[in-house]
Amino acid sequence: SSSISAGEVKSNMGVGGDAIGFLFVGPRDDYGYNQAAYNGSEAVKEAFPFMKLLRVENVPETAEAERVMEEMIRSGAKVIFPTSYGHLDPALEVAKRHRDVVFLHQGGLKTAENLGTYFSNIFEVIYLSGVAAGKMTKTNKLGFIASFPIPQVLLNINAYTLGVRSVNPDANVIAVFNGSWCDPGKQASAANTLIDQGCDVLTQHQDCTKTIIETAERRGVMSSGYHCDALEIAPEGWITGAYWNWDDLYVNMCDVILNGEFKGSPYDGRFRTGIHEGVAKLARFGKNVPDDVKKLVKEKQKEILDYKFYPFTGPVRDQSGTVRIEPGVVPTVTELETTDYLVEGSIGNIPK
Amino acid sequence: MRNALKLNTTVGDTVKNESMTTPLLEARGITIRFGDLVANDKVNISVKAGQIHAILGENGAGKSTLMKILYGVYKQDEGTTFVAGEPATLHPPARAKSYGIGMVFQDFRLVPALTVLENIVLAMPRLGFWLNRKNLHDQILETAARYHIMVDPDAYIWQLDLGQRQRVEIIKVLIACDTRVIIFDEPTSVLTPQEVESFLAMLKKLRTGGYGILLITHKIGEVINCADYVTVLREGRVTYHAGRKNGFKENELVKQMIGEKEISTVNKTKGRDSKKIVLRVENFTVKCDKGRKILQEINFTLKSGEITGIAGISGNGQRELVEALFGLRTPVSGNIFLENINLVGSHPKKFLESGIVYVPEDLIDEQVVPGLSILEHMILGGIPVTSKRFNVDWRKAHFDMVGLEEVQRLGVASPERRVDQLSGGNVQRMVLARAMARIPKVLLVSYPSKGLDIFTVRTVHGMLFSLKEKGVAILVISEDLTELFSLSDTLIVLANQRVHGPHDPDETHPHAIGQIMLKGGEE
Amino acid sequence: MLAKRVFFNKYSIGTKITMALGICIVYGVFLYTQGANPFLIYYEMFQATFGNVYGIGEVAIKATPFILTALAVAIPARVGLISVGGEGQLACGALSSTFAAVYIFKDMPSFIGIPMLLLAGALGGALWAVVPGILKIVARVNETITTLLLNYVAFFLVGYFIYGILKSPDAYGWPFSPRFSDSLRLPTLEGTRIHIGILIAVAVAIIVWYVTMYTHLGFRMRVVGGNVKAAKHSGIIVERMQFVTLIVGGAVGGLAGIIEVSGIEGHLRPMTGVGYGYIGFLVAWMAGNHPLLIIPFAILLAAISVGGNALEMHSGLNSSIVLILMGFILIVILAIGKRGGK
Amino acid sequence: MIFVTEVLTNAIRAGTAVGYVSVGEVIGQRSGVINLGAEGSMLAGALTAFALTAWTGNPWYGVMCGGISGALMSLIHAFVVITRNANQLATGLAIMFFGQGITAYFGSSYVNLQISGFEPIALPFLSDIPIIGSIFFHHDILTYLSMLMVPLVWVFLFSTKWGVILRATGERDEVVYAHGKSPNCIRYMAVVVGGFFAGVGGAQLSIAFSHSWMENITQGRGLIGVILVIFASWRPERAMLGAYLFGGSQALIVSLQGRGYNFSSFLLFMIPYILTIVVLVMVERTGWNPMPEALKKVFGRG
Ligand SMILES: Nc1ncnc2c1ncn2[C@@H]1O[C@H](COP(=O)(O)OP(=O)(O)OP(=O)(O)O)[C@@H](O)[C@H]1O
Ligand SMILES: Nc1ncnc2c1ncn2[C@@H]1O[C@H](COP(=O)(O)OP(=O)(O)OP(=O)(O)O)[C@@H](O)[C@H]1O
Ligand SMILES: [Mg+2]
Ligand SMILES: [Mg+2]
Repeated sequence: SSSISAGEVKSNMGVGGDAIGFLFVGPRDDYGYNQAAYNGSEAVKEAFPFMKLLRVENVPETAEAERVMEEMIRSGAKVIFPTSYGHLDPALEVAKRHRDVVFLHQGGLKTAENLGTYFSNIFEVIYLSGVAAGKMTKTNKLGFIASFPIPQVLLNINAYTLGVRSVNPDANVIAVFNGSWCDPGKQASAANTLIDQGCDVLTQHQDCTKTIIETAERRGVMSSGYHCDALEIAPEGWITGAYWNWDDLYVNMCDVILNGEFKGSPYDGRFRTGIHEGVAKLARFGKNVPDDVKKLVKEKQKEILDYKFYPFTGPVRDQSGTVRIEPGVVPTVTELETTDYLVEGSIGNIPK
Repeated sequence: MRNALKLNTTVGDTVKNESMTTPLLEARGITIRFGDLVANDKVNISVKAGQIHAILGENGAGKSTLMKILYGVYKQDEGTTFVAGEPATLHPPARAKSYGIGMVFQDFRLVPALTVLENIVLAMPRLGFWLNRKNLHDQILETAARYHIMVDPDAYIWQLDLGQRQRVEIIKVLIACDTRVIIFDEPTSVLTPQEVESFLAMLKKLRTGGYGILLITHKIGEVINCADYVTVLREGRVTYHAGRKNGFKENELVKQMIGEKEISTVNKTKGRDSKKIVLRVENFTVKCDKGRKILQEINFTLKSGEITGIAGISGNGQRELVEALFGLRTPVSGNIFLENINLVGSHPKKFLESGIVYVPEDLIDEQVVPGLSILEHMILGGIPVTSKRFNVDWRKAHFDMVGLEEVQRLGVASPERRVDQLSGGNVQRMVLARAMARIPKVLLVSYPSKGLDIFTVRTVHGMLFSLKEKGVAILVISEDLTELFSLSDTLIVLANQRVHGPHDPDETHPHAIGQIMLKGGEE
Repeated sequence: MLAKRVFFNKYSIGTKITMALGICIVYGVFLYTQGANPFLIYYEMFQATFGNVYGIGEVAIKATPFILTALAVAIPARVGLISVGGEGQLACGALSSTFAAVYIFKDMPSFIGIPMLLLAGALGGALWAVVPGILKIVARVNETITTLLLNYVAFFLVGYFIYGILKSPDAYGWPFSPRFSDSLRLPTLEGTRIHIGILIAVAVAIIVWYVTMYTHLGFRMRVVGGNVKAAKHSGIIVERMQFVTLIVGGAVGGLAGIIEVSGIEGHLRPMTGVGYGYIGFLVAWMAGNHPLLIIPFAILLAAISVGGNALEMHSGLNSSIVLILMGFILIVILAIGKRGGK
Repeated sequence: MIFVTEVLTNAIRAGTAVGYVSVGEVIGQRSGVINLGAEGSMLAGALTAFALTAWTGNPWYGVMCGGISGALMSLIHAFVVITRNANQLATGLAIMFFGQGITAYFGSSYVNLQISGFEPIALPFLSDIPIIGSIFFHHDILTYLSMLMVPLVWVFLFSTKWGVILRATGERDEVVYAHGKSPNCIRYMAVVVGGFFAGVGGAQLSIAFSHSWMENITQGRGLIGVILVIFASWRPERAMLGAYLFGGSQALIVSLQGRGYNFSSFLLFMIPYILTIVVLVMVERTGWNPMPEALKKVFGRG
């Protein structure tokens, strides 16, 4: 009889709550990663006006997150979105205790019965923005301000570098890790240093993005974006960038779960989407980007959309020249999301 | 009233042209009480331009209190102060300063981290926003040169020794605008004999410069050397008044200070004859906190069953000596042998375990732990501790304490009371009872009767005698000669970095000892 | 003695209640002006903290490191030393015990492994405290400053190892240490996250309280704390006492680290326990460094941060609303609890 | 740009905000009050300056009001610590938390605003000097002001009467009292001025350096500023130098990485703290501890 009741729980997974929970690792208005996720949650709010939205910002990537999720469950949530990588382990713990609650983790690789992960292959778009940047650079030095040497970040640096190199084999991407997710002071500092070193295009993988783009603009160099379309803040130097639009995906996932169809849906395992579903988007082009560059990028984009091209198809070499992805091989999600090297063409070391 | 008359007559005695001028500063009928204690009782005093007025008196006679009233630190309970003949309120000090009164405190009011110049700036009332260092520098050197005072305006106070610091204080007073009267509180007690001489020379210069000077001192030699006038205070009252014209007689002054007190030797018992040397101090050199050698190459011994008294004006190394004898201060050189074991370099713990017990002078600062009760204090190096489950067996300790003969005889307050709320006298009783209860081999006592009433003093003395009977070697430090004479079997005097003596109190007159104390080494 | 000066003893129950009510009202009005319903929020905060077993458990596990880091401050404070080192000691305790768990005790059964880990954590914290201890005794450098500075050094040290040799091979490149094996995790109470850490913390508090209040050693510590000169005069070797208390304090701080990792996190991350040391310092000072009073104050601050999630969730306001509440309460308590001493 | 120029230029850029806090804190600590709440003051300054600049379009209003809000924040510290006699370290921490909360709360609507803050100005002639010119004379006006401020504070502390009184207050307040001045009043002023400086430091960070507001934008720079004072032995010029050292270690990390050197940024970040300890040990060895007496009481008597 116990197996039957377990089956019942499974089928009702995520149903019956009157709230949906969202956890953000940073503030909701960081002009970056968290803001994108927050905007997605706003879309959920609109789509499901009868559900209460429980949102907590600045949830540290420690077991503290477990408590936040428990509190959400206590307050009636049966669907929870832990949106930061470090929330995965706590979510798995809570998921063990609450089999009737569905967890949708953004970016994780580990899953559970009632915990699925989703992410967007934004590196495809970053590759495109790298193509544009590779065309635009005059000094052949591009600065990449990264936070910590974690796989998602390394992946994006690599995608950008591959994009740059695909059109400009002489260019180098200088990657620096500044050891924080959102410290405008450090960002300004790193941006200035890179510009002083001769970089004429800056991009970043940080949680908040505005400072770097603005600094680049003020110092008269170009910038590629990540997380947000920032054409407005850099009318002169903006090239293009990659940004998130989680709205439809979030709403769709909630829809599926609230209909009791989580099990068996694409979302109950590792769901990866990207440019095709419109979660990862290419931003507008800046006004100084010439038409031939725009055209080139559009063409590449079309190739990707038509599944004719995949940025990480081998051969991919790392900085030392070692082949990391064999020629012709298309890496798996796990392989990509455990990247621990920088590709040829990027300068900089993974700090220990 | 009688005092006032007396003052008038003395004014008549002074030099003619001086008598015409009104005093720069005058106080009439000053009375101040601290609780029950009348620190100043209808005191009259005055000082004129070009006059050095010395004030003598025993410890606690009320000299400093009187001066603090004149400088506006305290407000008198009764009496009036006059500046240049006009009634004037002097409190607070800022007001006194504006009347041209300056004071050089015994514990200097200087900021060690600042330079001499900056310290002087602090005291200057009228000064613009900017510090014109060059100007001030010149001004200081000029003032200093006028009175032959050597100072380096750019030196930091912490680099200076006490004598130099005093000079800074003096310049501070001199340089402040319109200073007419300068009060010195025991200025020479921190000075070396050479420094004293130049200090006195400077005083005379100041006198010539038209300043009125009030000088507190314990050293009669200085009074005779330079004072125009002398006032003796005893127990808050003016007991004596004389001008230079009448001549100062040394013996008379000493007598006036100490009073006609009989030196009672009634209780004194002769120690045992078979006196064994317990503690031997050899070639002992000790530095004071400021790094100056305060005792040099001294030698003496303590014998069991004998009380050795140490006389001397405070600040002549008494404190440093006993601290070194208890391991709190490491001597520069020399040895302490306790029954042939050299204790130099050991921790006080070792001294305590070897049987030396120390009763320091400043009990509040050095013995009282805030918040702890009498009983808790009693086991601190006092009554032996028995343990019960990791803890002190407090019930037994309580029982032991209440049962102690010393505790009963001294009337120590009840064991539960917090020591930081006791009066000084009661703290003293507790500390003494604790020290005696240990029955040590050597007992070092500083100022054993400080703050005690007559009856308790007798009791304490009696107990010291009975400890002596038990064979304890006792070292007593006191400035009170009466007490030393009544206690000691042998007397030594600390003065001028040396030990003088031993003297046999039965064969020496207190005045002779007083002379050694007062005059330092010049025997 | 210190405890007697704490405002808890100085103010009557009535005053304390008035104070608490005052804080609630002022903050409630603030919430109201920000468009939230204070009654609902207070209700939810209560529900989230003391409303059910889980909530109580959360408060308890949150209070655990606060208690221990506060004790890490309170123990040296007994002998008159002001340490701000809980933060670094926690980090080093966590670090050393993680090393131990990963390299040495990996396959040990719980009954040996856990005590050994606790020991390793305490040792790590103690070793971290040796530095200010030596600097204090030998070079006479003030312990407050050195402990504060070493907190930063410890933080970067943890980062250095977590991104370096301690990075787990199966963390997909993320800065996590390898997971502790299940036998090395502190046992928890079913249905909650309460682990035996809270018992350890309370036990340590009681031991510290007992030792400082009711043993000869504690008595001698109080003497040193009360008057160093008097302590020397009564034959206590003051320097040794100061050194040892600093180290014992460090060990307790280190215990907070291992308990946080083994009890809750399961592996070490760069942000494990960050900030707890400073909160511990505040707890210790609010409690007047009294080992037992530390417990209610730690629980108060733990309840604020646990209830803070509910506050944020149900008010819909910015997360910083919680920090405002905490800062406000701390300032009021510090301002009202007038105590001598700087 | 050559390596040295690059690192030094960016050291000044990144260090200036901390320098303001640190020099302000020199004033406060010289009076005998340590204010860990400088972090809160800095945040208040950063937010207020950003908001005012966004509203008025004039960054100078931002600087003024930023300084004032920093001063107000430190006034709380002054009250709790001086009038209520609470523990300085604990109070400072509490104020830090409070400041973080209140600025994050009221600042959330400003995060995405764009402002026209201060831009770098190349000083005529001076900026053309090789190396020196590019290191020192391509900065924003608040950076120049901070360079000017150091000698001003130095002159105030060491060449004015009030500077002497301030220092004396931190050493022996009874002496100051004896000369007819109120030590508490002086302390209040010093703490508030220190808070003002911290506020301006925050303003420099938000409207001159990063042109951004973000919750907790200071990321502990205020605390570092306070600690640097100890490193600097309570001297303004050394405090500024310490701030540049701190900024320099940050710049160095980027510069080295940009050139492809492999090293641990974690170890590099430790340098300022370890250096401070080394300085303290050396200072102790000289036998004269420059810490103001009043602070020694805060740091315990043991
Ligand atoms: N502020 C005070 N409160 C209470 N009693 C005081 C105070 N100041 C002084 N006394 C007491 O008043 C008496 C006179 O003290 P005063 O300092 O004037 O003596 P003195 O003549 O200066 O002695 P000495 O030679 O030791 O300097 C002493 O008994 C002292 O204990
Ligand atoms: N408030 C007080 N209550 C009780 N005793 C006090 C008080 N203030 C001072 N005393 C005692 O009075 C005595 C003299 O104090 P005072 O401050 O007048 O020193 P002083 O006269 O300046 O020093 P000196 O002896 O060097 O002249 C000291 O023994 C001191 O302990
Ligand atoms: Mg006196
Ligand atoms: Mg006197």
